[in-house]
Amino acid sequence: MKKLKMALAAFLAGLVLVGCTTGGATSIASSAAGGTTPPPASTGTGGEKTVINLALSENITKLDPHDIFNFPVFTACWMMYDTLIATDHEGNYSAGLATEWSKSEDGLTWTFKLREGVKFQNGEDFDSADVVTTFQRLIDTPELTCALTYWPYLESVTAVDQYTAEVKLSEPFGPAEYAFSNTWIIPNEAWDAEGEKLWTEQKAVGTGPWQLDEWVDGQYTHFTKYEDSWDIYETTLTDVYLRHILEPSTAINGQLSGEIDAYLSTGGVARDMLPMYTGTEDKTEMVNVDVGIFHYLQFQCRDGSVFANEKVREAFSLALDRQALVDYVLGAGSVPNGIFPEGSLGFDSSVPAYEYDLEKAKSLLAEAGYNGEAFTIYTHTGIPMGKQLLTAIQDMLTQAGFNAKIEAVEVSALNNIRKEGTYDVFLASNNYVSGDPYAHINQRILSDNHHSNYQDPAMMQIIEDSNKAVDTADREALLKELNAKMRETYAPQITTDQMQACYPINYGVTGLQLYKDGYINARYVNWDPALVK
Amino acid sequence: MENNVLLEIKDLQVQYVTERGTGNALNGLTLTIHKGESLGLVGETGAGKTTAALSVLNLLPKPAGRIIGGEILYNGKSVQKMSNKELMDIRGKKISMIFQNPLTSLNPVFTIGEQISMVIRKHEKCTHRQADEKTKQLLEEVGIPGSRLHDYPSQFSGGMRQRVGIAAGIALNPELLIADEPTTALDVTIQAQILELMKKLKTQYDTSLLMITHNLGIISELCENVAVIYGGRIIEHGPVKDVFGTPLHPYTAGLLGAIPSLEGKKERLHAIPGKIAGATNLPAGCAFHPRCEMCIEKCKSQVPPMATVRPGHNVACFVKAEGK
Amino acid sequence: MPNVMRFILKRLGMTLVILFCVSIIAFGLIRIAPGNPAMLVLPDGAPEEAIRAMEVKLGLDQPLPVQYFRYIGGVLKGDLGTSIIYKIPVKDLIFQRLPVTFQLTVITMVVCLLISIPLGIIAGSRQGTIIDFSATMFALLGQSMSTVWMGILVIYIFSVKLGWLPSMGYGTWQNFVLPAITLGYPVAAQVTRMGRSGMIDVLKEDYITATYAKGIGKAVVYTKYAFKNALIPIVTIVGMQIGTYLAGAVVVETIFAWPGFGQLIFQAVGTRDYPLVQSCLLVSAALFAIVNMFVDILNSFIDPRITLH
Amino acid sequence: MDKKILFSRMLKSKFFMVGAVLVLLIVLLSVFSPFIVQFDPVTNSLKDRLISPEYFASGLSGHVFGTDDLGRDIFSRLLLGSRYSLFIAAAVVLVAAFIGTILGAVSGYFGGVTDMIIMRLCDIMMAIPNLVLAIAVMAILGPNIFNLIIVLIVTSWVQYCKVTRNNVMVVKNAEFVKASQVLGAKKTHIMFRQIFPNVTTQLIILISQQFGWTILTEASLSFLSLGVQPPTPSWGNMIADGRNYLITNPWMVFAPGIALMITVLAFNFLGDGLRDVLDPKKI
Repeated sequence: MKKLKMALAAFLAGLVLVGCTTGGATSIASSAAGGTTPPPASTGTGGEKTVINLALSENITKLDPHDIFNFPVFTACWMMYDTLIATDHEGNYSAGLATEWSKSEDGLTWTFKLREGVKFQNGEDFDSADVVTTFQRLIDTPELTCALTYWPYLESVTAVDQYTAEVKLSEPFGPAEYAFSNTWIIPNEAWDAEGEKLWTEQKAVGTGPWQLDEWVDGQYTHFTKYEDSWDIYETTLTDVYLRHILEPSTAINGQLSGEIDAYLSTGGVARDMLPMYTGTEDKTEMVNVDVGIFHYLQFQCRDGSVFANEKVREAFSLALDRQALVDYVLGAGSVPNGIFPEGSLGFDSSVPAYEYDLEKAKSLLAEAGYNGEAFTIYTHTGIPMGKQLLTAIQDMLTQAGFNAKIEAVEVSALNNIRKEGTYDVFLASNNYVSGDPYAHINQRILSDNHHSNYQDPAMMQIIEDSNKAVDTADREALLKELNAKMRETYAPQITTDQMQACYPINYGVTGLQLYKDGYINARYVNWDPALVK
Repeated sequence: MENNVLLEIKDLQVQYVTERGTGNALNGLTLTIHKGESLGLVGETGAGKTTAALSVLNLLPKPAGRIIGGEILYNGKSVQKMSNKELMDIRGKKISMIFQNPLTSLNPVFTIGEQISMVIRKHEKCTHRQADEKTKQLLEEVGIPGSRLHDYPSQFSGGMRQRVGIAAGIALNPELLIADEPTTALDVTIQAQILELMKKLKTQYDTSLLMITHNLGIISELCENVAVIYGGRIIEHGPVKDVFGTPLHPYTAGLLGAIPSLEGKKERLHAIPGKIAGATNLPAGCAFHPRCEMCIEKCKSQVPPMATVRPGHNVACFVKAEGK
Repeated sequence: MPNVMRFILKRLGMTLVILFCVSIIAFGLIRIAPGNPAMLVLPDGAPEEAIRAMEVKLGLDQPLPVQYFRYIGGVLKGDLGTSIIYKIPVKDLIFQRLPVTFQLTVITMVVCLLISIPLGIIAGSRQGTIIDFSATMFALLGQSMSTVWMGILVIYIFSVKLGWLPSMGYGTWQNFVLPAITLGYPVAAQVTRMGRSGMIDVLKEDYITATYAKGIGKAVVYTKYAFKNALIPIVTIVGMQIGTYLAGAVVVETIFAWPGFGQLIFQAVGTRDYPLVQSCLLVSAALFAIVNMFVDILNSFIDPRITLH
Repeated sequence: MDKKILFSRMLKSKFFMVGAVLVLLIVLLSVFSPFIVQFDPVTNSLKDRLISPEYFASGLSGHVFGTDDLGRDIFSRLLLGSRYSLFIAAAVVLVAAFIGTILGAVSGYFGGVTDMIIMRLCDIMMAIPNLVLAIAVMAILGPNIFNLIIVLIVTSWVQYCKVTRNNVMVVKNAEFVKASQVLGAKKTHIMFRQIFPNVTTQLIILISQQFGWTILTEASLSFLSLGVQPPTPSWGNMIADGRNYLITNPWMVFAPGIALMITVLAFNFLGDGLRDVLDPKKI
């Protein structure tokens, strides 16, 4: 028996050893290993609320403000960083770290007068050197998401004086203000000293009112108040937790039990889940926002493909009862009238919504000589409501006489399929940051990076023109033209819906900016006990 | 003699219920063991020897085996009616048992020392160390170095393991030692060693012995009296020299005839014709009658009672009892 | 005990060979999978030149053998690579996730063994009684419960209907309860069954009759003399399960939003984060091997007939 | 073994009887499901979504368990799902048992290098946790039923291999086999006529237990979107789809969950029963 005990002790000691060695490796590890990080109570002991918990529906993988953008990274960046130009995400721009800015006649040179007396969270002063560092990084590292998405023509950046900076472009660039409003400024001294360690070792600092305390992968991102921020505001809050909770029911249960103050799911909470909130009407408010998140279908238009024929594409579009998709699958939202959702640049209210006409679809199909050729509609598992939409769409298509199969694959697999152009149709979702469709139409239609093989020189010319249209009104007109063209040809994409997001937010939580492009800015989050019912 | 009866088995009936049917392992076994007596119980495989031994300690395998009639009295007290506590106090201390197969009767995951000392610790107030000391002595006594106390059964040969079994059996100097075929599973040479050991111990300890075996040689070496069992019943009982010298029951005679003798005249070996009576299909009347050369009509329907043929020598046979 | 040391060394040697094979399998598997990590670190719809440039940066343009030997060379030096997606060392990611899963596994195992071993032993020693029947039903039901269904059911009962326990997250002891129940019930069921049938078998043995014949009472026989024998298969199965859970609790971690190792592997496979997938599979195989080695050592202490070789 | 005893044991074993009857019932139900279902389990009618269950108020022509989020009849999907779940399990178990047994028999019978290679292969397979391996392989092959079957076979043949090998090793050294060898019987004869019948008992028990395991693993993979793809119903993806409706329409989860549980329970009963029935040690 003694030996058994010894053996058991040895076994347990072994286990503990494994646990310990895994425990103390890094700073992020130790906090996870300790297991002593309960979600802080939302209400402080003194009755005054100091900690706020906001649930987000996606993980972040790192906090580099110039790389990898998904919704939560934006939310996290807004907490701590600033851009030169601020935006309300509806096409209006205002002063950020730059108090004034101007562009040259040709639209190639942008000059910024910088805000003075701003301090980074590491104590560093903000000046033109930081602007140079930021844009130089984008020039030097063109594969960064920020550079790829917003800065095709970035040429140089110079410091004119301590508080004046100049950014030069190689081509006229219509959406320049939009691009500036999405480029966060990083501190030059810290960058020189730490480089990539700023993000890999969680040393990121910005100028915003909240500073990063800790990001625990898969769990939360914790911010504490930065009192010396130029943008400080009055609040009792001292800590903000962005909690990354992938399972909707999990997050909702968390809110019901008081662990979560607001559930800011990307695209809002699925309508079918809202009954879970029954009985909490006096505690939680359902905030509905018409967000510019939309689903679209892209056709394979290569010669020989079923969808090379415009009539088949039209029949496909006519067969979709989009109202039913909105009402029954999504539960809310609206039927779109093209590729630009309401609220985004290029939206044309004079264009009627997509039509639904089953009979017409059938006759068009017959005209087109479609003989039940089978095709597959792909989507990937990360598309919100993607599987449900496809299942419903498949059925609608069957009624019109299409022979559609559906497949939801991993995002990697879909990437491959799109790269090879081996799809017939795929369903994806998108949104336009700040309501500007620049990235979408350039990457997916003009560059055809998803290989639809749709060729229409006139359509492509419109896009190229719009890129160079420095005047916003001109751009808008061109985008409307593009929309009309796409509506006419049903190529290469049609949209199915525009989502209405529902964010359950507890009474008392204020200051959340729920943008129309689907992003959420919690930089000015606040707590007003007077609003609690 | 009457007042120093140690163990008395009266008309014991034991039944086994299995899916192949119900078997009567014991059908009215009656047996008496006196203090200091060493009794041999002899019979073929399946005659009910082990069942009898287990019944004495109330250790029949449950729920298959159960006593359906008769009585076992230890020092005049019914074993069946004893409480669990009383039974536990008797087992190992007053009556102990040596099992047939030393390969299966020692727990493979405990040291041999533990398996001996557990009986000491159970019945005597002593520390682990004292128990270990005593265990060492016992091991030495049965011919195993005391230093092997901490070894496991798998590290011993069959004969050595049986020595361990014996050591555990005699550990507390019991009043009655039941040895259930202690040598059957062993090689012939080892058998002799074990027998020597038992002989030595028997003279050293003043213990009553119930030696169960099918080996008549062992009985003639170790026992004063012998009982022959057949079909779950004693058919002949008496002093070893009487029973072996002038066997009365045809079965006993047959058994003896089946043993080749080195010293005796070269005669033909007699085999008993037919198969042993099984517990599930016990013949009516005398269980031996289908194999018996002297069978008369009465034997087929009536169970022959035990009859004393000469002092101390009893037999259950119509023919032999009348023939007297 | 030199015997044990020799065994450990030998076993570690064998583990290394297996790990080597696992590394090749992991390397090959994830590269056969359609998809390209370079595309996932770039914005959706990035131009092909950018993708190609990223491939060069990540070393994915190199021939496969070169990539493999680069990777394995790093592993031998203790460098598990850098995650393509997270851009931080894989080691840090694993060390961050593993303790989370580790806690859940250990707590689950301890609780479930505390329940299931006594239950199995009692059931086995009282064959045919109502306790036995209940324990058997408990066990059969547990082995029939899909983790998926079980997880959702306990959430429904304890979080939604009763509101007693949180249904998600990680941190306080309450967070452990539901995942532990979900994860532990099937194992508890299995252990109960093994304990029961082991006990039934052991109690039929001659040596148990011999123990009774020494005057030892039932209680001691069950809890000591027969127990140790019945324990051997349980230790083996528990070891297997610990090894499996350390890496494979993906479903439970998904249902309960538990930021563990299983989720990490699942995500890594999904994003084709080659170094992360490779190293996660290696680490889980290594853990499995180590746990099983402990189990074998433990079993050799329980049962001297088992020789370590 | 004596057929009569076998039969009487079957009748006496409650587990066996309950398991056999349930399994039979489930198989029959799924085979004849086309005659039972009243609704198209795949086509949706969005206007009829989330109808609450009518149970059997209007017999089978009502929505017995209601409809799901896309207006499909849950009961119909349940029955159709049973066909997929059972078919997958049956295919996986039979093929895996076939492969595993052959490899195990070869390994156990020939020993030596063959044995070493096969056993190392098993070690490697066992070193990677099943579900993780399945996830990785599913990512490569892409999710569909055929690939799902392959993945489950890949992860489960090892068990059969090990069991067969161990049994063959024991039987190989049995006297009756030695005797045949001495008498000059062919290796194939010894293998299939002498050794194989003696390991079937273990195999039958293992197969019936693995059946349950396969159904459960299929459910887990489908839950993770790596199994059966929509709109084809399987119990796993029905549970996955339904979990967000736990409060509004619990039957979306309960129906497949309970069906899954009962089915696996039935197979576990059968497995336990078979073990009792076929146990040679039992008196």
